This record gives sequence, structure tokens and C-alpha cells, in this order.
Amino acid sequence: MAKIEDLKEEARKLLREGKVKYIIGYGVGSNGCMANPVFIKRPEDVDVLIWDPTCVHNLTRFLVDEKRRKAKEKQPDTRPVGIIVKGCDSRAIVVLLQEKFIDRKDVYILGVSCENAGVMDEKKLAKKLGAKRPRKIELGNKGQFIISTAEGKIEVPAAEILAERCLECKANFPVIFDVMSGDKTKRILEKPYGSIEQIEKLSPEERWNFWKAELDKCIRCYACRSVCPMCYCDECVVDSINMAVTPDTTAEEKADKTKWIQRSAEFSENFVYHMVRAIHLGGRCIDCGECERACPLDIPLRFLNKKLEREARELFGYEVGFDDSQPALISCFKDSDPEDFIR
Amino acid sequence: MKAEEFEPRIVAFLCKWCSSAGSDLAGVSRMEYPANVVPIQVMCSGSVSPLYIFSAFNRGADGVLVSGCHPGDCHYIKGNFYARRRLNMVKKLLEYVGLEPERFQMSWVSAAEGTKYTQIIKDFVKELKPLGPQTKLRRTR
Amino acid sequence: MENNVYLPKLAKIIEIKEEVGGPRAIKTFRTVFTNGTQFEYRSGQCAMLSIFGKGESMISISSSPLLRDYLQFSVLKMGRVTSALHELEVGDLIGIRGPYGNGFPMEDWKQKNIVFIGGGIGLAPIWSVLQTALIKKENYGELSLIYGARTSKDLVFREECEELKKKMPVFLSIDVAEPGWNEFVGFVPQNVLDKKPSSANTIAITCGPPIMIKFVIRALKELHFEDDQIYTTVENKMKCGIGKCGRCNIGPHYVCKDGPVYSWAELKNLPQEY
Amino acid sequence: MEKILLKKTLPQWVKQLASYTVFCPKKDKEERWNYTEIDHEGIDLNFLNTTVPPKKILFPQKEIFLEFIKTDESNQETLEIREVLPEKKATVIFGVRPCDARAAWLLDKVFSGEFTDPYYWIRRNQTVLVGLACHVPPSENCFCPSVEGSPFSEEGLDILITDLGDKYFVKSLTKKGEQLIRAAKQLFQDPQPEDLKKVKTIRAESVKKINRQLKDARAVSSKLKGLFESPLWDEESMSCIRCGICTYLCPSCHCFDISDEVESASPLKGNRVRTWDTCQFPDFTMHSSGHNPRPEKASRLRQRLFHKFQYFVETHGQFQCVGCGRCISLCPVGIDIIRVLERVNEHGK
Repeated sequence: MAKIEDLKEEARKLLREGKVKYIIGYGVGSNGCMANPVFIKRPEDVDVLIWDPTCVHNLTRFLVDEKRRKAKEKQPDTRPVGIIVKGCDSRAIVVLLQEKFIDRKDVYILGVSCENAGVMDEKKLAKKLGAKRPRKIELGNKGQFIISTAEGKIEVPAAEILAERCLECKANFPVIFDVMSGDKTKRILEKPYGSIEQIEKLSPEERWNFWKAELDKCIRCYACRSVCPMCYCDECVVDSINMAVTPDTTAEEKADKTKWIQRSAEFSENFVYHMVRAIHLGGRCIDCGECERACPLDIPLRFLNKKLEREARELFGYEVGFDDSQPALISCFKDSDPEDFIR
Repeated sequence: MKAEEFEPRIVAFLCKWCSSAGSDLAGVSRMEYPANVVPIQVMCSGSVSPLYIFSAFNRGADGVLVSGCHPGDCHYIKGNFYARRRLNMVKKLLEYVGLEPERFQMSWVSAAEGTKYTQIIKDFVKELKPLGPQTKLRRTR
Repeated sequence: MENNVYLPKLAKIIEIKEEVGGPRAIKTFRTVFTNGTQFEYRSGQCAMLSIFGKGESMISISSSPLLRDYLQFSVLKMGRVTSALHELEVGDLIGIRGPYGNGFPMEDWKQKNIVFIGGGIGLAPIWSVLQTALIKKENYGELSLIYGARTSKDLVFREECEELKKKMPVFLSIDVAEPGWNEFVGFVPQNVLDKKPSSANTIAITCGPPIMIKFVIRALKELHFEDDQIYTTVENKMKCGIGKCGRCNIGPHYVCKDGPVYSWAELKNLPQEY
Repeated sequence: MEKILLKKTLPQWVKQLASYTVFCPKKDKEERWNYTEIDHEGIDLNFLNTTVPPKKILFPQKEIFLEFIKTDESNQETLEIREVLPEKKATVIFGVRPCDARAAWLLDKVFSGEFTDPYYWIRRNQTVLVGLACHVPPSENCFCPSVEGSPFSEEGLDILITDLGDKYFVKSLTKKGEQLIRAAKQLFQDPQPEDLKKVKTIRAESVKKINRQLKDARAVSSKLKGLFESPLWDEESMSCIRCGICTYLCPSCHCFDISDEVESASPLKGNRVRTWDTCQFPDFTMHSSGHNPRPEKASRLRQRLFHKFQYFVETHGQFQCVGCGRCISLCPVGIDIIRVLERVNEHGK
């Protein structure tokens, strides 16, 4: 079973020996229970690290920040960054490596296994607890979550409050790491696409109504994009102006920037934004579920990405996030790719 | 009084080397086909970003066609193979969100296939007519 | 609705002059309102110009408020709106709302000498003050202009500057030597140190690229100008022009409303977010 | 005017308001509360707080300012600018939390002054805000008393309702509020001394139930000034992902963008619209030259805090934060404004 003490020990050693610049991990957030990202620079601060089912974030998103920061430094510190990753997060690293966005030597991966469980869903937890406030959540050794509250401990079968994505996770241990804590427990998924099947089986009109209602809610805060480790473009199609401007960019180039999507948060514009995002993540999304978790209006964005993950697998036999040497889904093809839809 | 028949507007992204030439052939051969198409010449079907397709619907297209060279005939060797992969995903996605699948079509039309091009357009228009105007994705004020 | 602050008034372009060509083109536009609107403003104030379909851009008014015949704007081609503006022809319509900002406190400068120090397009906001001071020459002491640009082709109001030499000292400069150029060669701050304007009873107004302003101020300090004798203008991205949209602030000041004119005494105490 | 309304007659009151468009928090299918247009049967004041604050009604995410149309009749090109003002409709928002109403009171300050904002004021003047005092904090991150508000503050409201169990204590605070009560005056009774006593107890208790506290916000405000350049901002913003949640869903954040949305390029036709914008996006302040005065997320986090706790205090005398806790609860990476300000308190002089 993954032990936080092992992680701390390794982290302390890395920092003490100066092998990493800093370590991205989880610490306790200000409400005293839920995890938050922490950035640890000194060995004596390592004790703030935690590992429990509240560690929901995909920290690889901060590797994107790190790369940008480093690009601006005049004399960059070239040591790697230590990062704690779960199974899903490690698949994000695989994709970042596959796309050559990061270099393997730039990261030191401290993997943790989710031990056939995963992380919890805050909303499911809140529902379960009602008025009670959680103080600590741990994974028990019988596949249950042990929730401590002021009123005492509650044990809940993990499956009841697990995040949806964890219920459909293909490998809940890291696929790439330098050190790993915990076991590589194989799991067999009965319904790897159970969540989207409930939408697939609807009639087209019902599906339309579903998505219309969902995407209507979008306020375009771009949390889904911002939290996603794969959304690392310098300039996004929804940005109001060119972001990648240099002193040499001509006025004409700036003036010619097409406004594909208008700023108004209306369905027609929200739709294009979310479709572009979904397509752009086709064959790249590793299903960490961060977009959906970050969304303040609970738009089920994972359902879009999961659908394309399924199509990539079924149409092209493409599995994302396990092999960093394979070409990316849409930068390769097979002669035998299906074309029954083409006239 | 008979209501005016709905005439769908089709945005067609035609590759310069094959499909666009095919549509030209249809034109110079005086083949008759419906005038519902707004053709946009692109260098290769592989250069058609999914964004163009969403955007065409967003600006009110009733149907979108992407047409390129037959597999093996791409001027850039493999552009149409990439298009085939990418746009298959787009098609699945559009179906998944509940857009009528008939509204997005893809075809291979060579420079010699003027007849095939006219047939594709005829069929497309015929399929779109019963669907009526595409209002789902259209930008409103 | 009366007084809708966001509603621009239509104005017709009556004259266009190409000041600078090439990739950093500058054009000067003269406009008149189509419905005879009167526009009361102060030198140093700005107006929001609209190219409908493209957007709005805040541009300083380079004509003197004492001339009532037209409003003049000198515009550097930079982004979406200014590029569209450069495409326009005489007779075309634009929208104008404003005036916005504080303007220069010229009424406090009675009988003072004014030295104008400009770089590149930075001459535009200064030009309005200069013209006003020239028209009301009796209110001010000695006027002088130190102005420079990258090359002789980048100097705006070139002919006007030659005219001006008849009325007041004008010192031009370019960054690198060119055949046929017999005035100062070097950066504007160096020219300031070279010409050594006296700080006695003098106001210095400087406007231009931020880096130039920084070194001009350093030069002026060397010449014993006090902080409250130095005035400059600040530029930030703007949308509303009236201190509501929240993006142009430096500290609690909205540049669109509380600026763009600041004395160095004020500006040096504000965070450097411009 | 102070009145008592029996809880069961609330729908009848709303029924009397037929000439108004009525909004009230409703649960969506994800169980989030959201201000929704209702009829009298839909009225329900048993809610926590909404995810999107009621500012979405007073200061909608999209506001059309004007239409522009170019016509080319007989070679005579004309350009027409048509002002588009908000639709005139008397509106009531039921169940506004005192913090959100206080935020509207702050927005009032922003949108008035030397330049008044006609779009905001048309909406504001035609809207009656019926507040609901919080006898339990609607969020675990509520901290209104720390920023000079309270669970029963009245600023910005036209009516304040206090839940007394089987009845409501209804206090009108403005003419607009009085009108609303008059519309169904047969339903209202005068309060008895025990009602008033109960109101008092509920109020006293409600404050105690608030979880979070920011000590001495005024001191924090003055300390901020000395901390413009501080490593604190880098540290605290490390985990920021630069999304717009904290600001879009803040009831008092008012920053916006103005852009032209073209319907047809030729002949030109389109709208100039105002949309919400946020200081947390990098393009918010980026000049078209590419220069950006706030290029790093550290400077943007600093801007958010300075605006709320220093600049606004300097210009309007108030904090531009009402302590609703939304930015804390909804931040995907747990950036906690109270914690950051507490650090300011520790670091500052």
C-alpha cells in the first residue's frame, strides 16, 4: 500500500541532495481536510506532504507553468522538478513526453498507486456527510474510505464516493515513474465506458437537449482549459487577441487574427469552444477528470473527452497515455482506417 | 399558397487538386446540379481544421462537406489520410452531441469525377431538405 | 438616451496625412462630427475612436482645443483597430466618444517656460499642448522642443517641425547617422543632456516609449528638474475609457480617467504597472 | 416598514406581483442553486447560496450596447448606430443574500460617479432586491462580518426577510420595497413584540455560526500597500491556474470587455457588446504591442487582492469584498483569499 512516509523520505532526500529544483505535491488545504497543490523547495518542509483520497488534482498541469517560467529565465536552473503523480496523472506525463512538450530528464516522477481505489468526488462526499464536515479521509485496507468527522468516524465503501473517472480508470497506478509507492494492482473494468453509454443510448434529440442545457450554462471562465495539462497552447482559439506577440509581429498579422469564437457566453459560441476543445483533446485526454472537477457549473465535460477516447480506441485501436514512443493519434494513420462514412 | 421550399446552404471545403477541379469540371461540362453550395477551396482536405466545420455551422451552414482526393492520390501524399482520421472523430462527436449526422459529409472526388461531384451535391441537398434549416448551432444575436 | 457614455458620435474624416510609412506606419487624421457636436477638451486628453465591426481604440487628441475646426489624431498602426483606421479614406465615418482623461494642467503653468521632449509617436499628445501654448504665447515663457525618432523617416509632423523652427527652438534627433542629416544623432535623452534646458521656472513634458521616458527623466533630474516640474503620459490597454472596466489601472488610478497625464512626483509613487 | 408574513402565504404574495418578472434560487439538475425566473408556485426560500451571484441579472455577462448597420443605398453609403437599451421590465429577485446585496451596493458605486453607466442603472432601478437574512451561513467559507458586512446587513436591499420558523419578518428598506409589500398588503400583519425579540435572537446567533474569520481587515488593507513587491505573490500564486472562476463568480467583481460582434461583414452589421472579463486572464491587460504590465499570475493575483482590499478602499472607502466565500469554495486549486490576507497581516508592517 502506498505510504506517505516513503514519499516524504524520497522527497527529503531529493531536496537535500539538490537533485530536484522543487517538488510538486499535495498538502492540506485551508479547510483542514481537502488536499491542495503545494510546492516544496526545502527538505525541512517535506512534512506538509500528504497522500490520501482527497488528492484529486492532476499536478502535471504545473509542469506547463514550469516550462514557461524556465523559458523566461536568463540562467535557468536545469535540474528536474519532482512531482507526485497518480496513475491518471502519469499518463499525462506520457502524453507530454510523446508530444515532446517536456523532456524526460526535466521531471523526477514520484508515483503513487491508488490501490484499486482512487480519489473521492467532493460532491458525492458532501452528499454522504450531510451537515457533517470531514476532517480526514483515509483509504482503509478493505477498499473502504474512512472519514473522520467531529462526530466520529464513518466507513464508506470507496466505490460510493469515488470520482467517476476512478470508476472507469484503466490503470490506477503510474505507468511511468522514477520511484513508486504502493502496488500495481490490476483491475478489471466491467464497463469501461459506462458513464457515456447512458448518453450514447439516448435518441439524437435527447442527446441534443442534454448538451444544449449543459453548454448553455457555461460562463467561459476557462477553468476547464486552464486546469488541463494538455491545454498548453501559447495561444488559444478563444483568446481575444494574439497572445504570442513579439515586437516583430506586424500590425497586419494582429489585425488579421480571426475571431472564431465571440466573447459572449452564449450557446452557439460555447458550443464551438467546447467542441474545439474536445477535438483537440481527442487521443490526448488521459481522463484525469480535472476539467469536470474544476467546472463551477458542473458541466459534464468528461463525457465529451471520454467519448472521443472510446472512438479513438474503437476506430483506430489507439490507447492514450501508455506509450510515449507511439505517434500521436492524429499525426499518424493506417491505410486501413475506416472510411465507411466517406462517399 | 405554397410555402417557399427550403433551400439548404452547404459549405463545401474542396481540395484544390482534386475536388475543386472536379467541381470545375462539372461546371465547364455544364452538368446541372443544385446551386446550394458555397465552395471554399483549400489546399488539401488535410488542412481542414475541425474548427472550420464547427464555425461553418456556427455561421449558419445547413450542411458541411469536406471533399478531397481519393486515398493514394493526395498531392501531398498523405494529407487526405490525416483528414480521414480527424474528420471521422469530428463526425462521431457531432453525432454524439445530437446534430443530425446527415449535416456533415465527407467525400473523395477526383479531378475527373465531375459527375460524382454533382451526384454528391444532389444527394446532399436531397437529404438536407427534410431536415429544414440548421438552427441548433447557428449564432443568434 | 441622453448622455449614454458608451455611445460614440459619428465623425467624418476630412483629411489624412501619411506621416510615416512602412511597418510602423503613422497617419494623421482630421475629423469633424457629422451633426456638429461640440467637443470641449483639454490638451492631453484622449478620445475613444470606433471602427465599427473592429472595435475601439483610445487615441490622444493632437490638435489644440483652441482650434475648433476639427479634431486631429495621429495614429500608429499597431493592432486590429488602428490597422483598420489606416485603411480608411477621406469621407469615411468613424465613431468618437470622449474626451477622456485629465489633460495637462496648463493653467498652472502661467509664465513658465515649457520644454517639450518627445520620441516617435509620443509627439502626438505633446503637439496639442504645444499648439495651445503657441496660440496663447503671451501666457507662457520660452518654449522649446526636443524631438527624436529611430530614423528621419520615423519623425512625425516633419514639415510642421520645420515651420516651428521659425517660432521657437526645435532640436531634432535620430538614433543612427544618415546621409544628409545635420542635426543631433543619438537617443533623445542624450539630446536633452546635450541641449541642457534650464530647469529654472520650467516645466518639462516628455512623452514617448517607456524606456525613453525613463532615461529622459533621469537626464532631467541631472539637469536639476524637480519631480513636480516633469510631466509625462502613461498608456495602458483600455476598453471603457471611464474607469469602470478595470484594466488600465496603476494602483488605484485608472489611466483612462485619472491619467494619462502625471507629474513625475505622482507617478513615481505609483506601482510600475504600465 | 416592518411586517409579518405567514410562510404559507409567500406564494400568494408572489402571485400579487404579476406585473414583475420574478427570480428566485432554484436547484438545477446538478443540485446547484441558480437564480431562475419563476412563477408564484416556484417560490422557495430554503436554499443555501447560488453559484452564480445575482449580479448576473443587474450586470449580465452579455450586454448589447449598440447596433451598427452600414447600408449602401444607391451608392450612398450610410452608417447607422442604434442604441440598444435593456428591455424595460420590473423585476424582483427573491432570496438575495445580504452579502450579494452588499455587492450590488458596491457595484452602484462603480457604475455611478462622474460617468454613470446607463445600462447598469436601467437594470438596477427596475429591480427590487428582496433579501433573505442568513440564520445559518450558506457556505462554510462565509466571512461577511470580517469585511464589515453581516448575515443581516441591509445595504443594497429593498426588503430584508428574516425567517422566523413559520413566518417571515419582512422589513422594507426603500420605497421600491414598500411598493412590493403594498401590492399584497392584506397578507401582512404587524409584528408582535415576541417576533421582534425572536429576530434579535436569530441575528445574534447567526453571527456566531460563521466559520471563517479574517482578523482586522482594515489593518490588512493598510499593510497591503507596503507589500506590492513581495515574494508572497509568487508563492501564493504558484498553484493558480489563471481561470476566471474567482472573479466571474464574485458578486462584486465588475471588470468587463467591450467588443464588436459582427453578424455580417458585407454589408456590415453587428453589435457592440459588453461581456464580463477578468484580471486573471493574461490578455486582460496585454497591449497590442505584446507588452503586458501584468504578465505573471503573481501580478494578477496581487491585482485581485489589491483591487478588493486596497484600491477600492482608497477610492470608495469600502472593501470590494463582501465575504460570500465563493472564490474560496470554487477555486479548483484551493487558493484561499482569507489565508493569503492573513499572510499579508503577518508579513506587512
